[in-house]
Amino acid sequence: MKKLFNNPNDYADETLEGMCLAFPNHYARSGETGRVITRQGVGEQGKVGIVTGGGSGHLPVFAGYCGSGMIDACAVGNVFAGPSVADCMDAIKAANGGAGVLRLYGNYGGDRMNFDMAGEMLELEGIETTTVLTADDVASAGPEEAEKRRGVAGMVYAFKIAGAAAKAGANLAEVTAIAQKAADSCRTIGVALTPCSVPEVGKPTFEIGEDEIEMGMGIHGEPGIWRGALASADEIAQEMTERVATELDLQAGDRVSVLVNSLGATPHEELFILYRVVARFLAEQNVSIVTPLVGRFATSMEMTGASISMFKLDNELEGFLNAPTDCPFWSPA
Amino acid sequence: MKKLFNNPNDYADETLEGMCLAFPNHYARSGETGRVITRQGVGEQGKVGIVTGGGSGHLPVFAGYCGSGMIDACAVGNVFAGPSVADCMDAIKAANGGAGVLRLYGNYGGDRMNFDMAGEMLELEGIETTTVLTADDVASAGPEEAEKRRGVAGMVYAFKIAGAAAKAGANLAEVTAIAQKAADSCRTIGVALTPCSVPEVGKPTFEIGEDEIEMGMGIHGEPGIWRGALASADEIAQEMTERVATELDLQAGDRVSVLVNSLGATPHEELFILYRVVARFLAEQNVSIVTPLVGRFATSMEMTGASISMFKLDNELEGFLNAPTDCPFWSPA
Amino acid sequence: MSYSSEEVRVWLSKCAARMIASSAELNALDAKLGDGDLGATLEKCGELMQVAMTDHRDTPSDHFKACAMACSRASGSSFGTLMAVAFMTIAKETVGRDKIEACEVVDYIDTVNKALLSRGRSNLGDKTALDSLEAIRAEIAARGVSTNLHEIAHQAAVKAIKDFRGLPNKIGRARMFADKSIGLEDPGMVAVLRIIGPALSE
Amino acid sequence: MSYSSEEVRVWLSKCAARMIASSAELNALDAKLGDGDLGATLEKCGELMQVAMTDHRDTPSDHFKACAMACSRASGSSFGTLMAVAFMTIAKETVGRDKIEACEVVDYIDTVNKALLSRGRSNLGDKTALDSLEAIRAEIAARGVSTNLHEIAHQAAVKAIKDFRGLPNKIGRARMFADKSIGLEDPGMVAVLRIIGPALSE
Ligand SMILES: Nc1ncnc2c1ncn2[C@@H]1O[C@H](COP(=O)(O)OP(=O)(O)O)[C@@H](O)[C@H]1O
Ligand SMILES: Nc1ncnc2c1ncn2[C@@H]1O[C@H](COP(=O)(O)OP(=O)(O)O)[C@@H](O)[C@H]1O
Ligand SMILES: [Mg+2]
Ligand SMILES: [Mg+2]
Ligand SMILES: [Mg+2]
Ligand SMILES: [Mg+2]
Repeated sequence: MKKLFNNPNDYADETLEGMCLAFPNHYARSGETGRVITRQGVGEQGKVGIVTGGGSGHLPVFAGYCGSGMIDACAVGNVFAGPSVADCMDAIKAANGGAGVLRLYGNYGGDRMNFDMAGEMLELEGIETTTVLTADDVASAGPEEAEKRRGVAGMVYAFKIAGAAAKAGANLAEVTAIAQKAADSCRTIGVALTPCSVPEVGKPTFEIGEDEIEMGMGIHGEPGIWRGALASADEIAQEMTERVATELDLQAGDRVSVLVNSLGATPHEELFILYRVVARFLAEQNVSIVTPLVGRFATSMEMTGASISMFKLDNELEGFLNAPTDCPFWSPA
Repeated sequence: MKKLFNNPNDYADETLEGMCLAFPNHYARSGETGRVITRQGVGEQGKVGIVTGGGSGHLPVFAGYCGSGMIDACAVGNVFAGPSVADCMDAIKAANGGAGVLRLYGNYGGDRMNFDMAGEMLELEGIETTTVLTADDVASAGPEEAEKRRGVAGMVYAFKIAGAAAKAGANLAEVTAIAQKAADSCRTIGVALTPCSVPEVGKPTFEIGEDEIEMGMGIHGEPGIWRGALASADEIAQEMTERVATELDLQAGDRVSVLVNSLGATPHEELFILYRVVARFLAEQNVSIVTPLVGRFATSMEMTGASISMFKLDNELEGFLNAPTDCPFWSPA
Repeated sequence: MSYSSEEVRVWLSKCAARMIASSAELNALDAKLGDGDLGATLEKCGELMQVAMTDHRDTPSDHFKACAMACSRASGSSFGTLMAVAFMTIAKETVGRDKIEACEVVDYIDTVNKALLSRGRSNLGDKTALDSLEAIRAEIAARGVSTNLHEIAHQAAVKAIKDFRGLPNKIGRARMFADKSIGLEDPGMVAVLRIIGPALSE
Repeated sequence: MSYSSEEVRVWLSKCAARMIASSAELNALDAKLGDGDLGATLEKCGELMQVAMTDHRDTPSDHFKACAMACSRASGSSFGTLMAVAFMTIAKETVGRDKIEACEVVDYIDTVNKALLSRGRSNLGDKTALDSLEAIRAEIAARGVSTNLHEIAHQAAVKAIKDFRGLPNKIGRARMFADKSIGLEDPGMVAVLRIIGPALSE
């Protein structure tokens, strides 16, 4: 494991410390443990709050997406581990401006358990909460079991849409509904080439042959659809594009945003090589691409690989997608 | 070599193709070979043009920094290879708006030879050109031989400053002078943990032991100052910070921008861990950090490692650093 | 037979000590099928519980609630949350009473397990800590409450691990490696056994 | 003795063919000390030069200029640029004349080499292609212009490689590995020999 850190147990905390030192006008640590990140101006009275949370090791997901017009507060776990119930509670409390709080996070059993319990405990304190789970990873279960799917890179669309809606003054039911629409409008698939190492564990999260890739692998190394020989970028991108597009039932004239995301080590050069294939595929179907995102949005530290997401837009979603935000990580590339 | 590409010889071209497909409102391919990237609105009459160039494999450097208020045109070589003389000429011609063109690029022998020759040939056509070389890598030669130093991540400051000055209406001499001031005000050092592979070559650019790092290695794997055991992030960052700061002769009350840059695979988490050390060091000296940049600004594809740059500001530089630009890659994180 | 608030406090304190002591073993077990943090989670829960159990409180419910809070702070991993839910559930069940009756234990376990199944969206038979709890409940129910409650629980927990070893994990991280999990002990089931502590004869 | 525009065209065409033919060998040599692209660079230069040399032009200068353009398009690597500079320099030197005198060759090589030293910011003795050029110039100057100009150049290029093998590279990528370069042939020096072509006796 060749990584730059100090004590493995401090990896998550020192990451947050540095992030808040670098961007003190955007992020602050809060909560009893310092494991809650809040945006500048969090807890605005009358605005619906949005919280998310999950493990460390996926920056900008999750904490990086705190910002005006994005997430209000984020509960942060250790690398690839969920946040504690207490941190989830602290995040919800911080985000609360009296208009209720949406819990918006990826569909992972542990996170769900913790956010659910945190929400229940806070309902006793009179904070109204709702939940939207992102579950965009088409490789993690069939469409008939879509509720079992994991949330991966596509969650950033839900963050952006819900955050913009809340900023625009929507109430809790409205923010929840549009967040759910955003979650439902997005599909993603990933491909992994090499693993990363969790500092506390000290060895790679999975083993894979020198010429092998795994199609559909999850951002913590969860098993995918197939393992096989490394093929050309165009072949890989073609399969990914088709798997993602099929489920969105795209029609000529539709508008989508495309997210080509690096899992970490895969460079921008290669994301652009993949992007060509997606662009060509959609152009052939007369589907237009709006606001593409190409870069590192949801990573697994130094994992090599990429994911492709499509986000089907309507006027409402497109408006919120392009609404301004001051999040340091919200950039198209 | 586990990378996502097709024919190795198409790596650079397909990268540019994808980049221009993804951001057609920002980038266009031009020149006889398509190896020149221009920004939207390039060749604006009366504005001083700024060109850069260098090898592929360093995104966002070089082509990614085309944009209004940044670079006008960029000549792109193969991975880790310089652009051809003809492409340099095409870039200069594209950037020319009649007010002269600044050639602003990293101090590498081959690139210098090609840009010099391109400039000479175009002077016959009546295009006035000047040159500023960035040479911020303190590891590549001693301060007494500063003109031999390589240009690394710090060049993005020079791009930003010169681009903002040209946009503000400065003439060629003024743009050249402030670009030189920017180049002179910046120092960088890198550390490498693992190599990357050039697609055309197919094997890692250098060999390094499983627990070894190389302090001061260049972005193409050029030899650094020492090789030794991987130490803690804080120790490594402390040495890097000291090496960089020493040369800038910082005084209490000074203002600097800090760039903590990933060479590719090193994740944002670890950049923030490094950032803590730089922030602490500068705080102790009563030097304040303005507009920090933490992310991937000058990479070597999937190389693991990071660089730390400091950019000493005065009012003029700070104003230009914070001037608006529409470059998709210009983002603080 | 009944347990006073003080007896409950001492018992919880001992559980906490056992949680800390079994850390290495449980990390190793969890590393085979999950993320290898179960021991660390129990250790953190145990430490916070020990601190919480230095205070004397009026009712067993107050102690359980303090343990729930401790576990909800300890970790984001599943087992910590399951413990927090368990303690919170029993705290609610026993609220306002100054002692707990031994004959109610079977019902408490049942209520706790139902809460955990619902919170974790799992089923009995998924090969989790909850199968151990259910085995303990069933054994006590069958043999009746007696002074050797601890022995009965211990034997049931041992037997549950044996009964489930040959089955696949159906929930949690281990589900990802369902095939690999056949023949391995579920780390959470072993955790239950360790929390109970060794048989008196051991 | 003099060379007509047509003779120059045919000679440049043959040089181009030899550049293409030596691609693999030069890539391999450059891989030891540099980035392994010298052969690819010469191949691309050769291909573009061959295309350019299918046109008949009035003066040698026009042909040299076309080769300069071809090489400036071929590659961003050093050798392509050095060739472009060399051709452009000689094109300027000979502009407006319909033939080149053999007795002027020594001066042309000198002028070209000075231009290359200045463009590449290198020195004689740095162990580069320019040391080969200088050796050729010196040998022709010493032995006088004769019909066996090609033989003289060939022998000088062979000897230069031998003379410099034991010295370190002092410029270009190979400078990074100065120690390693001792005992190895400089790829650019070998390229010069290949462009000249085999001795008539070979
Ligand atoms: N959804 C669930 N329902 C019931 N028990 C579960 C559930 N998930 C995990 N467990 C139990 O918890 C144990 C693992 O705990 P822990 O290591 O804390 O989980 P993780 O690190 O995967 O979040 C498993 O062996 C299993 O007994
Ligand atoms: N600055 C220079 N001056 C003179 N000759 C040079 C210079 N740099 C390189 N060379 C010559 O060019 C050869 C390498 O050419 P090439 O492979 O095209 O360079 P690179 O790929 O490093 O840009 C060297 O062997 C040397 O003979
Ligand atoms: Mg675990
Ligand atoms: Mg865990
Ligand atoms: Mg070379
Ligand atoms: Mg080269």
